Amino acid sequence: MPTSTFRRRMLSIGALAATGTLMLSGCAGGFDDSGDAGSGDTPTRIVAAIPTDPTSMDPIKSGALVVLSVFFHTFDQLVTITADGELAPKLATEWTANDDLTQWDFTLQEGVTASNGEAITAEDVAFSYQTILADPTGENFAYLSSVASVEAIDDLTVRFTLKSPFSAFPRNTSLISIVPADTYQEMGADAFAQAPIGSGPYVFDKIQTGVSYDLVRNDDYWGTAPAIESISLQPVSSDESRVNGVLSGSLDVAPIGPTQVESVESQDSAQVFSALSNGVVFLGVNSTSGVLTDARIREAIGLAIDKEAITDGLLSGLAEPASTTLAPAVEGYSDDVKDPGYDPDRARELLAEAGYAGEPIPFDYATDGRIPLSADVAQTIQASLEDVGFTIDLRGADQQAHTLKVRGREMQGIYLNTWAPSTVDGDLPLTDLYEPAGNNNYAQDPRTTELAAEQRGVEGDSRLDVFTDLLSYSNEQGYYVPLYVPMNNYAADPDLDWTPRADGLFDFTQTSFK
Amino acid sequence: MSTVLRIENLRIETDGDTPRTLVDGVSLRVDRGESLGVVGESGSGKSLTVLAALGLLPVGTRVTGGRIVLDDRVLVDVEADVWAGERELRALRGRTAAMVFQDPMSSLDPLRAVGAQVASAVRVHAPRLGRRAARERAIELLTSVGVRDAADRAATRPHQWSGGMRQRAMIAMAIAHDPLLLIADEPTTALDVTVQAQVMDLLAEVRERTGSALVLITHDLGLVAENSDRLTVMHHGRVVETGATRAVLAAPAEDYTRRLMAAMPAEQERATPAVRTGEADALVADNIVVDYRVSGRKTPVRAVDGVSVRIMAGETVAVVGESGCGKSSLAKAVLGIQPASAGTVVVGGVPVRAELTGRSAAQRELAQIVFQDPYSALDPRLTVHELVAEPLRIRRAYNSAAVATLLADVGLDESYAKRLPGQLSGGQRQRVGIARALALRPKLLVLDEPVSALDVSIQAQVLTLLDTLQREHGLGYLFISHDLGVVRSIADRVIVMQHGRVVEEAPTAQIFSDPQHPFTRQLLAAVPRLDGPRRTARPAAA
Amino acid sequence: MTTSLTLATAPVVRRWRPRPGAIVGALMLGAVLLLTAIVPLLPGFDPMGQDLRAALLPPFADPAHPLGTDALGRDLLSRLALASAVTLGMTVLIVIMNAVLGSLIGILAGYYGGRLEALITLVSNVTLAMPVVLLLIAICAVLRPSAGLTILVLGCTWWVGYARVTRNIAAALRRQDFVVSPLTQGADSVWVLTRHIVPNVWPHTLIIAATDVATIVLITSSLEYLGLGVQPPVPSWGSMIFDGQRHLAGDPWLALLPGLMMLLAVGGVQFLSQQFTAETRGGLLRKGGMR
Amino acid sequence: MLLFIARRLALAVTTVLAVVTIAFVLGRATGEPGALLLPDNATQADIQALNSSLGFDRPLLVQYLDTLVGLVTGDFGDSYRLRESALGLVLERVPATIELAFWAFVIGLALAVVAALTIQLTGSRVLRAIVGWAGALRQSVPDFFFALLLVLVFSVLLGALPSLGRTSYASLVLPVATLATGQFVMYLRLLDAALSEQAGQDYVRTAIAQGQRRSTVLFTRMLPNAIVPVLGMAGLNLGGLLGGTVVVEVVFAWPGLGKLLTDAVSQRDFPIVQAGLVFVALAFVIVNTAVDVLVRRIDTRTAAA
Repeated sequence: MPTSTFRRRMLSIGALAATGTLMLSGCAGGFDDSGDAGSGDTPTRIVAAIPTDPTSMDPIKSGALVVLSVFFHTFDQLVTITADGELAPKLATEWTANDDLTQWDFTLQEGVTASNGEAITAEDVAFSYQTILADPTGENFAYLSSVASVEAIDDLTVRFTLKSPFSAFPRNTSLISIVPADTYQEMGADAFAQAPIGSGPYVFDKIQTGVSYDLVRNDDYWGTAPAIESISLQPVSSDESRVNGVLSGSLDVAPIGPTQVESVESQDSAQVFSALSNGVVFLGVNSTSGVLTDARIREAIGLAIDKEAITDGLLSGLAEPASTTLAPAVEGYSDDVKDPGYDPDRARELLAEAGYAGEPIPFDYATDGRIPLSADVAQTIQASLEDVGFTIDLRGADQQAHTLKVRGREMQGIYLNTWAPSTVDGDLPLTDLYEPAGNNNYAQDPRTTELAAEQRGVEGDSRLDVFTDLLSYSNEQGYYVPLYVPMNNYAADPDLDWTPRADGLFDFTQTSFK
Repeated sequence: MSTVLRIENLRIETDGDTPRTLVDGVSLRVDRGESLGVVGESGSGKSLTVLAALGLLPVGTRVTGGRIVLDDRVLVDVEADVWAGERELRALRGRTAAMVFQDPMSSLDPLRAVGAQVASAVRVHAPRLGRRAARERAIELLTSVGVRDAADRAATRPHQWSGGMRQRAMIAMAIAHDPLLLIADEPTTALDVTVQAQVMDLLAEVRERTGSALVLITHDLGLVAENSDRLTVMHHGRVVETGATRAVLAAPAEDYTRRLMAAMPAEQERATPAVRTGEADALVADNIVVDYRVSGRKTPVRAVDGVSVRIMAGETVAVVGESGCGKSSLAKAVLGIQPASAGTVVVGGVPVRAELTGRSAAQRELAQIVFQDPYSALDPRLTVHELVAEPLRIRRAYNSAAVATLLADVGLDESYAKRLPGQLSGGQRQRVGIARALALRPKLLVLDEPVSALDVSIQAQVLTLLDTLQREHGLGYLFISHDLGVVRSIADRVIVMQHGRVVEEAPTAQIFSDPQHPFTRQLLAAVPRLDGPRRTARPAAA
Repeated sequence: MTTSLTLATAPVVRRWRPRPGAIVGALMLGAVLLLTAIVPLLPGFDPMGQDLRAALLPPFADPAHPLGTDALGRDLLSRLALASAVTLGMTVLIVIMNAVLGSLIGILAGYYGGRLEALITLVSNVTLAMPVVLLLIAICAVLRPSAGLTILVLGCTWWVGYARVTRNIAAALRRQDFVVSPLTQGADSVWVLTRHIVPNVWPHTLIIAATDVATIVLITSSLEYLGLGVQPPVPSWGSMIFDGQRHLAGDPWLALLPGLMMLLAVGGVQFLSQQFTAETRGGLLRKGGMR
Repeated sequence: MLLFIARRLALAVTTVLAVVTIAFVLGRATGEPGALLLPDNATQADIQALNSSLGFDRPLLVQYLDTLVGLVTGDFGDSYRLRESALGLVLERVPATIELAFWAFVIGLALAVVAALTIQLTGSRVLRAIVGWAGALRQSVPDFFFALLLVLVFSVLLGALPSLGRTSYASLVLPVATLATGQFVMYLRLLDAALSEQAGQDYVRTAIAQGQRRSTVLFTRMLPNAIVPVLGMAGLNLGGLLGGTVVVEVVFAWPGLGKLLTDAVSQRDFPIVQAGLVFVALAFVIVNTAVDVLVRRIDTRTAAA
């Protein structure tokens, strides 16, 4: 779309708005432009939009993903996962496991201090983990469900003893931030949340809950100093507002929806970053209720959906069709896992075979929240399914109500859901999708349980083989219908030199302006 | 030179594509210091004519012909295309000519202290006068019109003033700048007769001081007779007759003037009473007490304090008194609308409960009421036929022939049956109200000021009708009125009430010929009469 | 409010003479209603049929889709017609519910007064003090958002305006002689309420309802923004504008066309309602001198 | 006056109590929040543990009484999600919302007064028509879309104003403009009708007959009389205004109470919901009482009645 056309349209919209409203003319002048340090030399401040309000700034208590966009900057984790999904050292320089993968030793970087000068040693690491493990109601507890105990062996060595073998354990430690133990205890959790202190490359400058989280560079940082001097992370919940924020210069980088990519690309005032995410959007299937107990009908659902039409048409090519419940970026993904493909005629045959007589199948989805364009996607799927003869009862709800329903395992038919492992490892989704306690696991198939446990005890290619077996089996049984792997899209300042992460979180330590 | 206001050939029409002529070819003149009465029934154009003189015509009407000259200034000359501007008019209003309007409540700003309003009337033409000085002058003015404790009362707002006091305040504002001309548009219509007399006395008195001329617009010939030097009679937007008041009233040249005079209640009692003996009394009300509970006050207000009334079949008993004396409360207590807190009521020989809800439908039928305000007494949405049919429908005794008979009884023919109240004159509405009241064949008719909202000529017709109906049906009338003239012509007996008590009760003739109580005498003296005493205000200069 | 004032402004008695604004309003509203009525009769009417390969067609490009298609390739003209029917239907239902409920409450409070009135004051205060949006979110969280729920919640909470006005009028009417007189003739309160109070109150209710239409359309479309209201795939103006604004840069008609429908309907009703509201008299404040 | 205050107080208390009770009932009906607070791979046991540590396993009556105690003591507990004092979080957001609502109200009302007075003073039918059309046009555009158009024009196209956040006075302009235009239309209608009614009153004729200027009559007589009912409406409108800021807060990423509360409701963060609703109800009651007192001061007739 040529820019001139866009401008002309904008002008006509402007004219409409100007005639249609009582513009407060004269209000436009006289404000100071302090909101954005944009002019002059190469900017050294980034204003980034995060889509939801972060929770508490106490990393012991807080485990919601969005908060990690803050914690990655202000705290150290033992390891980090790079933008391309690889495991890399951070506070820990190396880590080793015993033979049965139940005991992991992490060796720490020497000479690390928190911004208040307190040295960060194995004791601090042990303290952080022990505090989390002591409170089963904490948000981070679930990430450490495999851990039996943590102890500091010496100043620079921490030992994790696990309840059972776990090959991907180090990835889970990328989510846990280390706090300076003495400071944390002195201040108490509540005060610490108000003025958190960590050993990361940035320190907290100002916290305005729900408004902005301002960070400045930690000049005493033990590692490589980042280029950006200050970061402001601001929650902006509306897609359109984030796009307009970048276009108008209020924001430097912001996640945007797939429909907005094209129009932002045509602008000189912004660039677009798109990267395949670590998540898969899939249909959950309650294979234990109603007509869906029949495997043929479950198979027909998969066959009826034209994934490419969704990814290429609806999502403007900003997604790839998925054939498994793991995204390509995620450890455990394999090209060998196939899905039956798109074959509406075969779906109709299967329905006829199964004697489906139009029993309505409830289809739940969340109207907002995690999946961009979820309503459109759900409507498309509904139309495709009805096309082959299904009767679909489409039910929208807000994200939280939807989540509660998923958690309560209350879905009657099929439902739209997504899983994006923040560890970028296949293990995290397995519990939820294939193990008995899993929220999405309606099948309770002992075979999937067995395979999910088996991969934890093996490493490398043999682990990958187990994954392949499990995911292929899941597809055969039609327990889930993988739909597509969405891209994370961002609008950004045209001069920003940045690589987005697969998990959609922000880490600006490697970022700069051109 | 000595003429203050001269109106020549004035024509006023409504706006719009098809203008209606409201005032046509009216000429009148007011000389310095004199008092001109402008008389006419509603719709005669008397108010419009005088309002036009100050450019105060209501929206939707305009001057389309003639000339208006005020104090030698030509305000309008349609032919010469002279039109006074706003600024010019403003300079004249309140200074050369000032107005006193009919309803002193709505004519005052409800939110501002009365004193402040008077002060602002002072300052408008004396801008250099300071606030304090204007305030002092306002208090001075209020005192001069007989407001006691003016300094204290000035700070209170209009709703805390009585009607008469408000009208005094209006007059105080009008005389703030000693105007050459005072225009009083029905200045006493909303007031009790005794207050009316006081206000007219006051007007005469201030004119004595200021030398102002007066235009008195009214429908009351008696008022004009007592208060004007010259008289202009208007009818249907035209001047019918003009001349010296005494001369015109003594020998009216025009038919219309004669009719107006004839319609005034005769100053004599009715000749043949209609009382029927041998039938049950229409009403026996004994020792009636009515209390009103007022929010914010612990003790209720006693409106009626032990009043007894007995009305025979075919008898008319009038209850007279000033507003607030309890006469309406008495009527409501008889009907049960405002239950009596003590006392007994027997209607048509049947004892009934105090409150309306305690009375059976049959008991309620015995006493019916005709309301004062013919506008609020009829549901504006219903046709005349439906209105009269309603009481019958309530009784499930509806038939259209009965309705037609009732309408015929009150002198309305078939053609009225389909009309809405909005399409009826005041007198016609009151006839409908009477027909409704008669529909259930009551023994007692409570007539709550039934004619006070009507023009005199209509009043007479309605009173005649009431008389006829009484003779026909043997009805007992409880006639509530403040108008002694009307009472004299219809009542057999008169009860005078003051402060919730009966001060005098006697046959009509006796009340008028030999009033006992001072209050009764005061009431009688205040009634304006054609041959009443003249209030003159000839300034020395004239 | 004095009694005479209330009745003087009663709209029923006035002679019917269309004002220019009202005619324009009727035309605007008529256009929307016509579209809503006619389009479903056309052969190409299919508001639900998707064709992702024919998505986002501009207007007038394809004779099969005269106004183009949306992001799912659905015919925009058909969806506009359906959305109009849905939105107007919802709005009318909500307005009727509120008008009936509010007038009933107001009339009873005004007629009977006393404790009933105090209770109603409390209920309306609670209604006003509790933002409708929050209430709706909470209820939707329990019961799933749906058009019916929106109608129910808005229909039961937006009546305070009606209640206030009708209470005043009913209280004024209560003192009117024509309301008292049937009582003296043996009628009961039901008679008076149904024959005299209600018929004299409802024209006022109608006027509030006319101005309320705009408010309700706006509120429901704001609710669509928060995902509370008509649920996909059924369209409403609000949801079409909301969906369309994502394509404002490239395909602005997606938001502008439903916006236009809304403007025509809301504006139409407003201008039409001016027919019933009292003509401004200007009193003596009009400009100028004698002329 | 004492009776008036006592009645007002009783009404205020019952109103707040009723609001809290409704919120409590709805809150408990929406389900327990534990599952929303824990990450995706938390187990049912984890969720149960969290819910019971939040007190959801106690009898409903106990929970309700606890809520009431919290209401009296002003301690609504900690937000489940943010793990901070709920009242603190609410109070932190209050200034932003009040700022928005206050300016929207003041500017909307002020412009409406100016426009209504101008219409009356000039008697211009054209002006009234223009304002009427503009009002209808504004009312045909949902707030979220109107806000978007403002952003497109003033932020993206002209780059004159910030499109989001609450960083400077400039960032107030667009959200306030969105709300104020809506308020303006509403108040203009009310005021115009009220002034037109006053114009026909006798006291206006009296003042004109005294030679007062039309403008004086309009400003000092008609306006006070006309504004009384409008003020009453404005007070009642407050609840709507506070609730109506939600959409604007979302579009402009304005850190206000509306957004906090809507999020809290859907996230089942009941301490915040309770604290927020009590605040809104109190604000409503206080403002309306203030309006009533003001109206009684202006118009002593209502006090007598």
